[in-house]
Amino acid sequence: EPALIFDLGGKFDKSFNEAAFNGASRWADETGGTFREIELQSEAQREQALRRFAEAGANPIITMGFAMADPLSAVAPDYPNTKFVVVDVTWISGDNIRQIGFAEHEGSYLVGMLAAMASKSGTVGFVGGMDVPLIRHFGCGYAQGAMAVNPDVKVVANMTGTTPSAWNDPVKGSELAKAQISQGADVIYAAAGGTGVGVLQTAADEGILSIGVDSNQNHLHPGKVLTSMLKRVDVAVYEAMKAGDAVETGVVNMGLAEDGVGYALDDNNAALISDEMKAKVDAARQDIIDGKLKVASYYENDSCPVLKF
Amino acid sequence: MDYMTILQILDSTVRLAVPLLLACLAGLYSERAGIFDIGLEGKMLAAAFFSGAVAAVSGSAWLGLLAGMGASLVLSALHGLASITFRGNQLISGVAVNFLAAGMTVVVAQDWFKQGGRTPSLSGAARFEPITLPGAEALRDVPILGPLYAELISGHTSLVYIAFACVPLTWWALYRTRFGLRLRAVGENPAAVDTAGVSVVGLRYAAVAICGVLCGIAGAYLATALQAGFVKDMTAGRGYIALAALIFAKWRPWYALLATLLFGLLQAIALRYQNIDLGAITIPVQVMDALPYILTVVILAGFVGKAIPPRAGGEPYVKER
Amino acid sequence: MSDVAPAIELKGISKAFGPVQANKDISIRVMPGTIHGIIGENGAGKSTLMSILYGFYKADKGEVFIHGKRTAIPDSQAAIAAGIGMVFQHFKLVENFTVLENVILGAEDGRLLRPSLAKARKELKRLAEDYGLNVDPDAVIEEIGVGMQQRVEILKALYRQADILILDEPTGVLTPAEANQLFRILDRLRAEGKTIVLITHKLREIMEITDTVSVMRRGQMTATVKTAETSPEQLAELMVGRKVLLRVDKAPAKPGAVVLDVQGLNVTDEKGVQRLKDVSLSIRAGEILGIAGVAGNGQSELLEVLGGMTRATGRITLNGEEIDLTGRHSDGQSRRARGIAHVPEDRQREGLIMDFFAWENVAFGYHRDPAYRRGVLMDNAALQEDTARKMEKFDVRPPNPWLTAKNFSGGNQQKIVVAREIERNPTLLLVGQPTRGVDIGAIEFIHNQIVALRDQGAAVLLVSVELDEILSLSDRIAVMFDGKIMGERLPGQTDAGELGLLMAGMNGRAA
Amino acid sequence: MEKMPKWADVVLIPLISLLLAAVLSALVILAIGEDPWAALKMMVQGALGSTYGWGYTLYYATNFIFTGLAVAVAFHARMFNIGGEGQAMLGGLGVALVCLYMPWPHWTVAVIGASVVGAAFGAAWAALPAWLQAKRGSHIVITTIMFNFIASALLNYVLVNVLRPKGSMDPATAKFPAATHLPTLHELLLPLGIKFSKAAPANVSLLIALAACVFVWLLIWRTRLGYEIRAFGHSESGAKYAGISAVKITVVAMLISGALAGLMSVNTTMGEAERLVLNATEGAGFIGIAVALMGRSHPFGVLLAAILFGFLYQGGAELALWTNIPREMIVVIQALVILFTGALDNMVRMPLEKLFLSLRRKEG
Ligand SMILES: Nc1ncnc2c1ncn2[C@@H]1O[C@H](COP(=O)(O)OP(=O)(O)OP(=O)(O)O)[C@@H](O)[C@H]1O
Ligand SMILES: Nc1ncnc2c1ncn2[C@@H]1O[C@H](COP(=O)(O)OP(=O)(O)OP(=O)(O)O)[C@@H](O)[C@H]1O
Ligand SMILES: [Mg+2]
Ligand SMILES: [Mg+2]
Repeated sequence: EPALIFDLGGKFDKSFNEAAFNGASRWADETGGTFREIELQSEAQREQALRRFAEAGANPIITMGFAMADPLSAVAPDYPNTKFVVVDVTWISGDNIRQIGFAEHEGSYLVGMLAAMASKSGTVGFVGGMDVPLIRHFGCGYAQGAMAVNPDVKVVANMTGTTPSAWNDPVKGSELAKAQISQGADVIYAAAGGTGVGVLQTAADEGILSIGVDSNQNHLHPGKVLTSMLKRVDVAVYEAMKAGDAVETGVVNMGLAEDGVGYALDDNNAALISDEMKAKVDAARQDIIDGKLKVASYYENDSCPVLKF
Repeated sequence: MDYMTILQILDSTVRLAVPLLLACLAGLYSERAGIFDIGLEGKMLAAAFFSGAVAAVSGSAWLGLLAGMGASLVLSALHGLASITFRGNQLISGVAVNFLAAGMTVVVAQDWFKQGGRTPSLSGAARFEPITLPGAEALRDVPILGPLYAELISGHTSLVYIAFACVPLTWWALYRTRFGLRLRAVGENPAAVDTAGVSVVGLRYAAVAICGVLCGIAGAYLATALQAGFVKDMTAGRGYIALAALIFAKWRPWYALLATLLFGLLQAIALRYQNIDLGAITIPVQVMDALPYILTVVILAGFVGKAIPPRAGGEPYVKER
Repeated sequence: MSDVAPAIELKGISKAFGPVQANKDISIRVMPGTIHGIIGENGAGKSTLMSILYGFYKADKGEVFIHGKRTAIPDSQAAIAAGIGMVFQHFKLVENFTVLENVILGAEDGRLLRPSLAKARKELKRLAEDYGLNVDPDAVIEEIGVGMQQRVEILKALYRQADILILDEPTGVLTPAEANQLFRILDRLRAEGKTIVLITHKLREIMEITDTVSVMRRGQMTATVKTAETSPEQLAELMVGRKVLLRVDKAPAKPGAVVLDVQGLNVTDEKGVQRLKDVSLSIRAGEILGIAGVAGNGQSELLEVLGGMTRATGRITLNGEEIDLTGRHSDGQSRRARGIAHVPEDRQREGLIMDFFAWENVAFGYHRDPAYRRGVLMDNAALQEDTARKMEKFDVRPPNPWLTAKNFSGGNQQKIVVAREIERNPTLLLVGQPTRGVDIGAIEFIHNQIVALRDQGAAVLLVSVELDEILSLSDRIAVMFDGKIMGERLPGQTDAGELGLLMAGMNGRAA
Repeated sequence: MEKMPKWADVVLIPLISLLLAAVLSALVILAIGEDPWAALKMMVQGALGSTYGWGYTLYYATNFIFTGLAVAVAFHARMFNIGGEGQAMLGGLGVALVCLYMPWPHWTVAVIGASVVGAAFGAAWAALPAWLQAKRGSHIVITTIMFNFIASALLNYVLVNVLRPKGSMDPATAKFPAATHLPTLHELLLPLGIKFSKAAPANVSLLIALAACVFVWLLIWRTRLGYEIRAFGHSESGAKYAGISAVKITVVAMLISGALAGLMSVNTTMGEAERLVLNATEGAGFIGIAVALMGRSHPFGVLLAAILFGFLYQGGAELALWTNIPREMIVVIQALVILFTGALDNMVRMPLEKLFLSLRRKEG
């Protein structure tokens, strides 16, 4: 029986925990299997959950988020017969760990291009949740994409706050969106968990476009959400569960090539994305896959070449 | 900074201030009657959820508002039971209300809607829509005043106007009516009210109930006017800020308006101007984020001086030891 | 027996507060148009009984008849409806309201305040004319004196058209002039046919104004007599259960060297009002200097400055050594270290921590005394022993160091404070209102202790609004008015009349 | 004379209140379609049924002891310190700096250094609100709320921009050097021949917490400073009479309070995470309010209340692990426990008092 450990945001964070849950649910629906799960409530529970599930014989144990790196490197060696899968971690060692990293900056690059192309004002916005490196990573890729289309584009980037409530404050998300709109933004990319709900809502109310994140959020406001930056955590989780205890270990990079990230195109936003836009983005995608185009990652030297945080 | 930007910041100020104002006035009634209430946060949260839930199910924002007020009233009644009838510790009771709301909203939301502690998205009549005041569009082109009217004064939801109307209404009720006289008296010296032949318990329950109603409106405003549905923990500490504003306002209605507008303004500015680039150094977003709080402390230390709470506040009225 | 029904008749009233039986099967009759006195020791249950009549407390048992009709009084509303008004021992006023607001509270007509206020303003004017009860209707309660506050309480009752008026220790806080004025008003009310119940510890007042008097002891009514047929001595004995000496018995003073010398003392309060104006005085060892004056004329400030609670300008020496008035050593603990003990005017707000045990209160102010210290900790065992001894000596009842201060009656609370201060054998004792609200048994005791301290050679500064107390205890009397010393007199060579004039700001001899 | 025997007051009433809270919680669990009895068994078994469970329960309790004591000390001086959260965050910063940048030979020395600096940082964060309250009358409730937000912004800035190791995704400091790692109860008890779970995070900080309880008890009830704090808390006018400086007591009490809150970080940051993370305090500062209130501001009461909350946390974690009961259910249970044992205890006390009085009357 596999187990799934959600990060502190909780499994319904409208973001990557939820994506993981969706992946697991899909697996359960398809196979009729069951899985254990826990939503962490405190830092101390990270190690606890790993050990308890391992002791209870769960295999594989899938965990979410970079904060699991430390506890996992401490726990994994104690349970050599258990396979662990960790999302958003790529730098730890351990024979029984499958580490999955997503190239969020590449996905963000694509939606940044779409944003700049859809923008009439030449100003696009980015709303992040709490100011942490991961969110800067998203914003940085986005800005690069927008600038690739229109070197003069203005990218307005804001963070919601510095407390955990920054992930769950749609009201502030709304206000940030309004503030960005008044600065000219007519496409806004929200990478802010529950706060993003407010951003998307306000964008729809004010008649501008928004971009969702992690899972496909196009359906939230059909015709008003330009696209969503997909981070296929659901696929990663689904595949890990499907592989069961035979899951391959090692570092797995989920980039554009692996369809680990991408942009969402469906009925809800078909009218918003012209063939020309699509062609341009797909070309860029291919270039990135082919290595002809390199999107700078914020992590490389803790700064973004085109955006100041 | 041009005029439109100023107007937009003020507009944002209004939206951010309204939930604070409602909660602050709610606290004002309760605390003026001698019942301290740190459960404003919880009541708002419960109201936000139930208004969102009922609006989603019924499709009517007004029914949602009623449900929100009802939920908030239930928590008020609980607080009243603990702190008035059973003369318990008002702070503990308030803390319990906050925990209860934080937990219950998500548990119930998950049980009802299975959307991860959220309500379904509201649209149409399930949401309070902005009202365009008469002549707003026609007057928009009048210099200075036109945009002021059209942008800042017009175009809010009815709850905003209700909230602002509550300020003079509260002032009037407090200082011009029998009820207000008794309410203020019971917060200062309940024995005086008791020996004057008026029920202390009745007055305090009334005050706590009004507090519930106002928190209910505040919560409904968050979930059905500003937003289109409930998200867990969506009050995000506004109840505590409202409490601070109440002390800041020295428990007076007009000052409450000023205090909450000030908080709203500081937040609006902080949200708009993140990462101010001063050439040599960039002011980090964290500084701007903390700015409203830093300024509050500065203002408090520099100008406001001592705030004296209602004298009987926080103490249960005990006749017989 | 007349066939008029009694205005008040209580039958078999009992009331317990938890384990305390405050009233036991009490019956009493008061005829209309009379003033009925109630006396009794602290904690005898007087206030409780009257509060039951006023519907503030609910009796466990018993019946109430008003003008012969059985009346249920579940709350004060019912009492007011039955024509009962009460002035409580501790006033029930809203401090930051105006007089007018306090008067109409609970008796407003209609939902809006404006008409009620206008009506009340007119009515107050009429009452002022009829009874001489003048108050400024727009004054805020916390800014007027206690005498005025009491008038407001009486006005509240009259405004509600009370025809039975209960007054619980009304003169405890009044000056003699104010008390006299109150009695004139009571006379007037009686003449109008109103019934009055008066609780007091002052036998002189009982003898002066009441028609009948009841005595309470330990929750029971022990006697009811016609005032004309009794004497203060007999009442005192009924009350305390033993013979009480109603005068202070003291030997003439043998003053020694000057202990306290005060020169040019000035104090200005937070609001900028000058409270003390160039006050100079001195006290010798073995001498009691009494300060007479109407409350609010600077006596409290004088005590506070000497006790280290208020900063001042001027010069004070103790046994020739200067005392720090503004610097680091101007606080109460430094004063105590130099042998100045202080019995404050308000025992409940200042002299005691009501939630502390008796033994903790016995260290209050002296808690940094090395005698109560063991290493870095306080020596609680020593403190408890010390307390038991002091309680024994000062006859504090019950003599239990582990009771909290609020569980003692007023008189016993005062004894704890007095014991604490006197037992330090101070060089200078400051005493403010030592017997306010204290029953006569305890008064006798406290007075004797003060005199005994004097006889050991201490200097005593006594502040009291009770002229009787000043006259009988002091060796010298200074009168204060408006922050100034109006003059000094010797007790044998003056009387209440002359002091009264000085207290009103008129120079007695010139007048 | 008391209305009730002491044991009834101290034992019976809390027990009945807890029972009521449990019954109500059971009803809620039932309403969402789960089995309350199984849930209770799981909580008790998971939190108290093994040294492993105890290890977690005590770990959480350690946090709550510190924050509870912090709130309690301020309460004795009649101040409501809502700032425990911010003070603990700053304490964490202090601990992190000390552990990262000072060469420690052995944990015994390191823990002393970290405690001192953590406490000092916490106290420093309480100092300004205290001073403003004492000198300017700025209400401590507002200023400490504000300081929580400011602390959070500060910590965020420091972790994202300053202390984060280069290239790390995690807004957290580097791992502390091995010499600063605190022994867990497992390591501490092994020499005594007691086998304690190896996995649980309870560590030597628990002993510091217990020492803090004793310290606070001595301070408040046995020292002259404590006497002054209590006197000031009960009556400001009385304190003035007794020559107790309001400014001094306000500031000193808040400094002690802040220091206690700061000490919490020794447990979380040095003991458990062994690095400073963004989310180090996890609301323990707020739980501290409930703990202090339920413990009636007495160190022993705080200890018991802290263990109760530790139990709820760990029991809740077990529920989250093995059932489908959402984690917010735990918050509901906590709320009910606070409500019944803290705010509604008179509901139980009043009838009990009557009962005991009538019993006594019958005897007497
Ligand atoms: N539009 C206004 N803006 C600001 N202040 C106003 C306004 N209208 C009236 N006021 C003033 O505000 C006062 C009423 O509000 P406030 O709450 O301050 O009452 P208060 O009487 O001063 O308080 P308290 O009950 O403590 O005595 C009125 O006395 C009035 O002078
Ligand atoms: N509200 C109360 N709760 C509990 N006990 C009370 C209460 N009020 C009075 N008592 C107790 O009842 C007894 C009678 O008190 P009461 O106030 O009636 O005495 P009193 O005769 O008015 O005394 P004093 O002369 O000091 O005013 C005392 O033992 C007192 O401690
Ligand atoms: Mg006013
Ligand atoms: Mg009395």
